[in-house]
Order: sequence, then structure tokens, then C-alpha cells
Amino acid sequence: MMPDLGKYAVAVLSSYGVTLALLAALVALTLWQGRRVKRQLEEVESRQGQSQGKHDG
Amino acid sequence: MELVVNTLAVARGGLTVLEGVSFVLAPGAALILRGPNGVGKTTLLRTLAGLQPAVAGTVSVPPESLTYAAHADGLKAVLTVEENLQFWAAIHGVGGVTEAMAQMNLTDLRARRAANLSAGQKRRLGLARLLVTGRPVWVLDEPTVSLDVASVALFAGVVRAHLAGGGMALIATHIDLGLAEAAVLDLGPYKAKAPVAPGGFDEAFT
Amino acid sequence: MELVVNTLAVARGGLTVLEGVSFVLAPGAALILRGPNGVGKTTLLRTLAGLQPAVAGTVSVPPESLTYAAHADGLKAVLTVEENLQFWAAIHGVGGVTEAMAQMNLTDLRARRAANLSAGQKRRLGLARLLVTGRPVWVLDEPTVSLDVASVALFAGVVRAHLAGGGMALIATHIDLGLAEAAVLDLGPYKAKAPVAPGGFDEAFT
Amino acid sequence: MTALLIRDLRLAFRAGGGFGLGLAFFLLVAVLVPLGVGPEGATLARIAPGILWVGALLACLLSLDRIFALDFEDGSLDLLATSPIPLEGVVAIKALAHWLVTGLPLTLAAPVLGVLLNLPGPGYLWLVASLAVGTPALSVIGAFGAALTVGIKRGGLLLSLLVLPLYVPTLIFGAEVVKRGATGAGVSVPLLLLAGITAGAVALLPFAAAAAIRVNLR
Amino acid sequence: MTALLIRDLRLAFRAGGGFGLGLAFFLLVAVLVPLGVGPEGATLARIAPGILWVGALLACLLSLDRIFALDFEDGSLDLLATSPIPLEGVVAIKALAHWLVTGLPLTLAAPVLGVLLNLPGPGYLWLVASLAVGTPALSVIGAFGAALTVGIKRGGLLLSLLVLPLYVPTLIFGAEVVKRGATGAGVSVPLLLLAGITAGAVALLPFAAAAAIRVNLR
Amino acid sequence: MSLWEYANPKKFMQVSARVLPVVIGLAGVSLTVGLIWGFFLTPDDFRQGSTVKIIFIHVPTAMMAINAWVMMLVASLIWLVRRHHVSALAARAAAPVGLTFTAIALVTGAFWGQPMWGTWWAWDPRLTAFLILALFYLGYMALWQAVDDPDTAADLTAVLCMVGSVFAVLSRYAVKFWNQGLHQDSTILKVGEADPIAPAYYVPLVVCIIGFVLLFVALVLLRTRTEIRARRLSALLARERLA
Ligand code: HEM
Ligand SMILES: Nc1ncnc2c1ncn2[C@@H]1O[C@H](COP(=O)(O)OP(=O)(O)OP(=O)(O)O)[C@@H](O)[C@H]1O
Ligand SMILES: Nc1ncnc2c1ncn2[C@@H]1O[C@H](COP(=O)(O)OP(=O)(O)OP(=O)(O)O)[C@@H](O)[C@H]1O
Ligand SMILES: [Mg+2]
Ligand SMILES: [Mg+2]
Repeated sequence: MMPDLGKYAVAVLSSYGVTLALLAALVALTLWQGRRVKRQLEEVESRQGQSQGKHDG
Repeated sequence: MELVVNTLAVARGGLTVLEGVSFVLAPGAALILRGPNGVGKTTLLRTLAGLQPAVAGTVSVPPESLTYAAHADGLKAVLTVEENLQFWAAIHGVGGVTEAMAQMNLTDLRARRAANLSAGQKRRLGLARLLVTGRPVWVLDEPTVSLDVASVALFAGVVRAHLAGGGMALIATHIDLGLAEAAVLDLGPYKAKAPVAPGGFDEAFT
Repeated sequence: MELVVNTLAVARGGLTVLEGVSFVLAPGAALILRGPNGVGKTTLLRTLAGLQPAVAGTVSVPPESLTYAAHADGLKAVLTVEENLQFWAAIHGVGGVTEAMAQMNLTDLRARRAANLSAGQKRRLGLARLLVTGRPVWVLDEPTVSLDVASVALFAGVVRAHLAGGGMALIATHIDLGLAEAAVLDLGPYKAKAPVAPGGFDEAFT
Repeated sequence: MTALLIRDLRLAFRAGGGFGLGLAFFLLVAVLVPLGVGPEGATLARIAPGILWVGALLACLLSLDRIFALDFEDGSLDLLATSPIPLEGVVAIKALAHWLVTGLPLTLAAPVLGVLLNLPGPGYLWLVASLAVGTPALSVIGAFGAALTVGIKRGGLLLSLLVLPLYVPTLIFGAEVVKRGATGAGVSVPLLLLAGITAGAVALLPFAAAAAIRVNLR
Repeated sequence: MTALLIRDLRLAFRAGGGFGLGLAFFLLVAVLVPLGVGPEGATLARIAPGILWVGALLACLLSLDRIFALDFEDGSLDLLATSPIPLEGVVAIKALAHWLVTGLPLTLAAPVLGVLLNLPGPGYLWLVASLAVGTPALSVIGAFGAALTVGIKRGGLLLSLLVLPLYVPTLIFGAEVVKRGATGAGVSVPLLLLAGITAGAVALLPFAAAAAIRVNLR
Repeated sequence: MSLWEYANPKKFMQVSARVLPVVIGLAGVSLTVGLIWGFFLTPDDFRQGSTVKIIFIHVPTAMMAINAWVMMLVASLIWLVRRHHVSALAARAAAPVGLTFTAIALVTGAFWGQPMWGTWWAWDPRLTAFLILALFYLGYMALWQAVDDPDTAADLTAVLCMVGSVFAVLSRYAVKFWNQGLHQDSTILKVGEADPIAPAYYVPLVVCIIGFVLLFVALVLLRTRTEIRARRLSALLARERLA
């Protein structure tokens, strides 16, 4: 399955590796921040008892 | 030549703190703003001075007729009393430095560098600056902080003379200035009811 | 445990401004310093706090029993009200942050960053710091600047409670604090006669 | 306007005002680099144009936070903003004052430091010329950066971060002029580009800076 | 004491506190030098150790004025001086906080910047080692300089001027370690000297700095 | 109903909630297909060997790094002119995404440059402008961080964004201006001209480009939603304190 990358294997594999790692970090950060802020917001809204209905998405 | 404030609302830190403030200041009149700490006096005065935008309402005043004096006096520590005043006089294109020093009892200190003044002396210098702007409307935020009793009386006299010359003054203060003739506006009733964040961030997203 | 000041002379900018100041402050007592702008109140208080050396005379007070509060409050703009107080409490190894906030009416503002306080609110926070130092002698330079009437009364109450607990207070101020029981010392008479530079530079070169 | 210029110059020359310190920093960079890099003449001669320009740029950079921050802290900026002088004029004057206090002395002192770094003979003329043409851009760009960060306490490093990328083109062409000049090659293309950057910056950035100050004063 | 350390670190990490900006400046120097000097790999490799050390030193230098000046301006320093903590302890803690916020990140980031400057392979290890050993000295010496200039408004450049000469030995030995390391020569002598400087500075300078602060508070 | 209604936070939350799943799905599919196709199913180039596979990452991320800045510029201008808070927050939300793409393009370019040009890095005009763009991303984010007041921060960063656009433009067109340097000129858009890119690489490359565009859109939408919620959160907290 694995293609033969020849003498450039290191360059190609590290490129793909770094890319996937950076993208994964960015996505994880985005989701984590999103969850955290959403949770805090819901907490405050319920505390203030004024959230009219459920949140979208 | 009048300062007309009409249903003004002002915000600090993205929240409206005062709303519905209206008053008219005619030549020769002074208005004293009162209100507990944090009600929004400083915010209101900065808005009037044009340093920050109003949330709602209007301020109508001829351009370049206002001058503002706040806690920070705009003094340069390494310049002398006289040099400090001369600079502001030159910026506004008017003279009167010597008389201003005489009026605020600074003549003896004229060659002293501002860094070497006491808190009250600095304040007197900051107030003397008003006299060399040639502007008719004075907007003052707690002008008598650090002043002793004699200096407060001196300053009240200066304000009175300014009013007599057709000037106007808007003064936020917690202490009594001895300006009996001035009207008083208590800002307490104008406190914004439910402060609303701009941009619709306050309405619930259902 | 007494603060004894004996024929003290203090200098600012190389010139003696006050001389022959003597007083004793016993536990439970407060002393109010008065005097016109520039007489040397700030200089005197800084000398007592040990921040600058005296020209002549002595100050006798147990070590680490004084705390000083001046115009600059030592607040960090990016820390919240509570964090600011917690820091000073930790430095002095005492607790009481919550009570201090309650006493100075700051509980509602506890999570607000100091940068977002109004002038008077900042001042209240600066004064609340006194309560978390655990020090008996308070040396205060114009503590009520920017405070509204209600806050001045609140602060007078706090001082009174401190005195009742055996504390002492030395307060320089121009306005009336409503502390009727406190003794008043007018510094006017102690003004240095012919200001003399310390170190004998005045006589030497005849 | 002249009152403002005079005041700014006076403040710079009074004690603690910062005149001469930019120069001193420039000198120190010119001294430190041979210490760090080692004393071989050929290497030094090769890197001299670049290092001199980098040194001038850093010296400029370090004094930028004085342009507006002092006036902001003591309230003068509020008062200047409500004064009859347009804020764009204030920015331009302050950038000019900064140049007179920093860029001009650097330009004049550069040849001396060239000796320390073993700059080849023909380079001196072009060193002075390129600095004379390029340093005004440094001051104006710097004033823009200072205006952006004026409300931030000790924003010095943030200021550097914002301003340095903007300094890069000036640096590249300035150093290029000196490098070509030192080897006797033609310098007109980079010199013209340098002049173009300066002209563009002087014409446009005061407006952006005035807008940033207005925002920061709110 | 830990309360002070925690506060200083917290202040550094909050908005506008300056964490990461030293790093950014270091990056910028590493970027600017090739731009000014020109892109030939061999020249860059030769000067890389020196430039990296000069860059780290300047990045440190720029953040020095934050050590005491902010606390002086808002009155905290007066209050700390009258607090139960000895002033020497305050100085030491603040120098430590400065190192954690500046020196440590610089050390960790240096290898990446070595790439930009084409540093030869074996140099990387010694670059990190020399910075790890040398940057504490930079922070302590800097704290001393900051204490001397604490009363002066925006004394940043004066501070640089005072501190840079004191930084010279650190710079020389630090760069020497990297240079020798990059060429495979023995590094123990300069590394030991570097460690000696750090140990001496850490042991003595807090006392001098505390004395300077006491004088400046009068 | 005008277009501007989408700039209302509430409306934006509603619409983005509906659009997001679709965008995320499409982005996932096209990225998976494109990258797998590019990595496993393309032949080696006769000159570049297997390094040609880097093209499927390098080119889309480099393009999106520049496009992200352009998007931030547009959003900033909308904020400055119409003062719609959502657009300011969208610009803020896009910056970390753009920075990540820039970093990826830099790293993959460096890994590609080592075998192709014999060096990790060269100070060629396009590369230099691109590095400056990366620094601008850093400065932009640092400025947002450093300013407390959200409107002030939005205004200041918008001004900075306008100035930084010079370098976004340069990193795309510097090759044309100077006509020197190692890095190649645009070839992607010149299909049909002489020396076009071989179709065996072209098709998966286009799929990858589409994938990265969609990924960018998805991430920006997600992050903008977070920013909006954070603003609402701080507004509610402030109201609570003032009440
Ligand atoms: C660190 C080194 C590199 C950087 C910073 C870099 C940066 C860039 C940038 C900014 C673009 C332009 C994207 C656009 O205009 O939308 C680009 C495109 C491209 N790069 Fe690189 N690059 C690097 C190395 C390389 C190498 C070594 C190669 C191949 C030998 C390469 C091949 C390409 C190709 C084929 C394109 C597409 C050009 C087009 O058709 O628009 N790059 N790169
Ligand atoms: N960033 C912010 N976020 C929320 N509230 C803020 C912010 N900044 C200031 N405030 C609040 O805005 C209100 C108005 O402040 P302002 O300084 O105008 O009051 P003031 O009337 O001048 O008070 P003082 O008499 O104490 O000077 C205060 O309650 C203050 O706490
Ligand atoms: N460097 C200096 N050289 C000469 N005189 C100085 C110098 N610095 C301060 N002074 C003077 O020392 C005196 C004492 O100042 P101080 O600040 O102690 O006064 P104060 O009583 O606190 O006044 P205020 O009520 O205005 O705060 C003032 O008259 C001041 O002008
Ligand atoms: Mg106020
Ligand atoms: Mg005083």
C-alpha cells in the first residue's frame, strides 16, 4: 500500500506529518474553545434565567 | 453660543452607563454634576469633549469652543511652570501666560520645574492652563482634588470671573466649591436601566 | 507600641521644608495633618514611612508596623479587584480579603479588572489594601481624593473600627473626614524658616 | 505647530529626554557585533552594510515608544486632540521631531561606526546617503506603530513586533544601496525605491496614525 | 515571595503583559540580519552564533524596563519596600520572573532561528546549552540596571546604555561556546567562564539592585 | 431582506448553524479524497521524484494563507464602514487559521526546498514577503490580545490589516515585480498555456485546493461562532455586575 518514496521519504513524510499535526492542533483548539465558551455562556444564561429557549447548534 | 445636550447616552467599556441626559448651558452659566462614584461623570465629560462617541442623543456646541481638564494635567515634569503654560498658550494661539500665573497664584513658582511641585501646586498649574486656551466652555473633572481650602476659594473666584466674561463651566465634583450661583445636576436618575451591549449581542440567540 | 516623632525635620529636593515636628500617637488615636498646599505633608509622611531619610530628629516606631497609602494606589490594571487584594494579603501573610472587600463596599466589583474601575472605585480598592496588611499604623496621604460623600463616610467608619481595635492613623487631608475624635495638627507653624540645604553646603562657602 | 516641535525638541534635550541615547545604542550594536562575530576583517567588511542598517533601525525602534506614550500617560494627548491643531499635524510634527532627535544624528554618526566595522572605502558616501533618505521612513512608520499601541502599558515589545515587518523593505533597500556602493556597483535602483518608500510613508501614514490615536483615546 | 512570583508571571501572561514578545523580537532580529546582510549561506553560517547571541541579548534588554518601572509608576514599589519581604528578595524574585518569561523561551526557541541563519549542525546543542547557562545572568544584570534607572520616565535607552557594557562578557563567552561547538572544537573553557559569570551575578547583584532601588525611592 | 442582515449576530448564528454541517462534511470528504489521491496514487515526477507529492499541501495552504488575509481585509473594511460586529469578529476568528496555513506552507516549502534548491530557506522576494506576512499574522493577533476594549481592538486591528495587505499582495506578485529568485511563478492558473502542470497532478491538486478552502470556511465559521458567544458572554457578565 505504502508508495515507495525513494530518497525523499523523510521530506515528504515530515511534510505530511507536520501538516496533519498542525491542522489537528488547530481543529482541537477551535473545538475546545468553542465548547468552553458555549458551556460558560449557558451557565451564565441559566443563572440569569433569561435564555429564551434552547440554543441552536 | 450655547452647549445643548439632548437625551445623550454614553458608554464605557462597551456598556451604556448613562442615558437620557439633557441640559442646556447658556453663556455665563455654570453647571455642577454630582453623582456617586462610578455613575459615569468622567465618561459623560469625555463624550462632551469629543474624545469618545456618544451612544445616542446629540451634543451641539460650536466647534473648538470646549476645553477639558481631567485628573491627568498634561504637564511635562521637566518643563518649568512658565514653559508649560507657554506651550499651551502657543498651541491655542493666545497669550496671557503672566496673568494666568498671577490668577492661580503661581508667579512665585514660575521657574520651578513641574516635577518639583507638590500635588496641590501641580493642580493649580493644570487649572491655569484653562486660562490660556481662550476657550469659552470649560469641562472640568474633579478640578479641586488635592487643593487646600484657600486654593479652592481662589479657583472659585477664577471660575466666577470666567462666567462673568460670558464663559461657561461644567464641573463634576464631590466637594463643595462655593459656587452658590451654579445649577446642580444629579446624575443618579440618569443611570442606564439595563445596560445593553452594542451590536445586538445582548438579545438571546434563540 | 507607639509612634513617637521628635523634633523631626524633613527635606524635599535638597531643601528642608518642615522642622521641629513632634507628636506622639498612642494606640487607638488618630492624628489629622493639615496645612496649605506645598507645606510638606507628603514629604513628612514619606519620611515616617521610611521611604526617605530625615534631616534631623527621630522617628521611633516598632519595625514593620507602618503601612503607607499615597496617591498611587499600587493597583495592577490587569488584575481583578480580588486578585489585587489577595496579592497584598499574601505579601503580608494575612488573610481577610473577603472582609476587606465587604468593608469597602467592593464585593460587587470583585471580579472586575482594576483598569475598568472609576476613579472613586479605584480609590476604595486602594484603601481596602490597608485592611489586608495587618499593620497597626496607617499613614495616609489624602485618602479621600475622588471619593463621593457616602464613600467618605464609609471610610471614616473603617478608620474608626481600626482605631477601636487598637490601631493608629495619621492622615493628611484638606477636607473634613467626619472623624471628630481625631486630633488635628496644623503643619503651618513648622514650616522651615530659612530653608537650608543639608550637608552644610550653605555655610561652607562663605 | 512650531510650538509643538519646539516643545518636543526641548523635552528631548532636557535630562532624561533621550537625546543621544539612540546614538549610544547604535554605537553599542556596532561594538557588540564584532565581539560576538569575531574580529576577522573580511567577514566584518562583508556584513558591515547590513549590520549598520540593522543597528540604525534598532536604535530608531527603541525610542519609538516615547513618541506618543508619554503624552498619553500625562494627559497631553487628550488635550492635543481637543486643540486647534489637526491630529494629523500632531503626528507629522512628532514624527519630524523624532527624526531630528534620532534619525539625523544616526545618519551623521554612521561613518564613524563604519570604521569600527571595517566598511570598505566607497561605502561611506552611500551609507550616509541611504540613511538620510531612509531614516525619515523609519520615523514615520514608527509613529504609526506607536499610535497603534499608545494605550497599552509598556507596549514596547508589541510595538517592535508591529513595526519591524514594516521596516523590512526599507532595510533591504537601504542595505542594498550601501552594499552596492561599497563594491562600486550602480545604486540608483535601490536608492530610488528607498526614496519611494519614504515618500509613500510620509504621505499616507500620518493619516492612519491619527485615526489610530483617535480610536485609542476613546 | 511565591505570591510575588505568581503575580509577576500572571501579569506577564495577561493581555499586554509582554510574554512572547521577547521571543517575537528575537525572531525578528534573526530575520532582519539576513535581509540586511544578504542571503549567502556561508557568510550567514559564519556569523550565526554571534548574531543569535546578540539577538537574544537585545530581546532580553528590551523587556528590562518592565521589571521595576511599572511597579514604580503605580506605587507598588513603595509598598513593596515597606512590606515584610526584604527588598533583595523582591529583586531576586523579579529577576527570576523575568528569566522565566524571557530567557527560558528564548533558549527553547533558539534552535528554530538557527535554521534561518544557517547555523552549522553541531552548533545547535551548544547554542541551547550556552543560552541556558547565560540568560540567567542577563536577567539579573538587567534587573540591576533597571533598578538604577527606575526613577527615570521611559529610561529605556539609558538603561540599555548602562546594561550593555555589563552584558559584554556574557556575550563574548556565550558566542564563543556556540562558535567552537559549531566547528567541533572543545567548549569547556568558555562554558565554565559563562557559568562563573552567571553564578557571580546571581549571588551579588540582587544586593546592589536593592540598594539602588532604596536610593531611587527617596 | 438585505444582505447585511446576516451581520446580525442572531441571524448569523442561525444561518451558520445550518450551513456548518454541510461545509464540514464537504471539507472532510474533499480533503480525504484529495490527500489520499495525492499521496498514494500519483506517480513520481521525473525531476522531483516523490517530493512532488508535497505540492498537494504546499500550494493550497500557501494560497489560502494569502486568501485568508484578503478575507480579513474585506471583513475589516466592512467593520470600518458599516460597523457590523460580526465581521470584525470574523476577521479575528480567521487570523489563527491563516497563521496555521502560513506555518504549514512555510514548513512544507522548506522541506521541499531542501531537495529541490539544496537549501531549507532562501531570501528570495516571494519567500521574504511571505515570511513578513507570517509576522503580520502574529502582530495582528497580538494586537487583538493586547487591547481590552473590543471595539477599540477591532478598529486598531482593521487599520493594521489594511497596512499588512501590502505584504499579502507582495507574496503573491513579488515574483512578477522583480522577476528573480528561486521560487516559481504561478502556473496553476495558466492551464492551456505552454508548460502546464501535468494532469496526473492537476486533478488531485484541484481537489485539495477545494478541500482546504472548505476547511478554512468551516474553521472560520466555527471560530466566529465562538467569538460571538464570547462577546455575548462578556456582555452578560458585565450586565450582571452593573445590575
Ligand atoms: C520555504 C519555502 C517556500 C515558501 C515560503 C513558499 C511560499 C509560496 C507561496 C507564498 C506561494 C504562492 C501561493 C499563491 O500565490 O496563492 C507558493 C506557491 C507555490 N510554491 Fe512555494 N514556497 C516555498 C518553497 C517551494 C518549493 C521548494 C517549491 C518547489 C520546488 C515550491 C513550489 C510552489 C508551487 C508549484 C506553487 C504554486 C505556484 C502557482 O501556480 O501559483 N514552493 N509558495
Ligand atoms: N471596561 C469596562 N467594563 C465595564 N464597566 C466599566 C468599564 N470601564 C469602566 N466601567 C464602569 O463604568 C462606570 C463609569 O465610570 P466613570 O469613570 O465614568 O465614573 P465616574 O462617575 O467618573 O466615577 P468617579 O466619581 O469614581 O470618578 C463605572 O461604574 C465603571 O466601573
Ligand atoms: N526638587 C525640589 N526642589 C525644591 N523644592 C521642592 C522640590 N520638590 C518639591 N519641592 C517643594 O517641597 C514642598 C513640599 O512638597 P509636598 O509634596 O510635601 O507638599 P504637600 O504638603 O504634600 O502639598 P500638597 O497639599 O499640595 O500635596 C513644596 O513646596 C514643593 O514645591
Ligand atoms: Mg471620574
Ligand atoms: Mg501632598
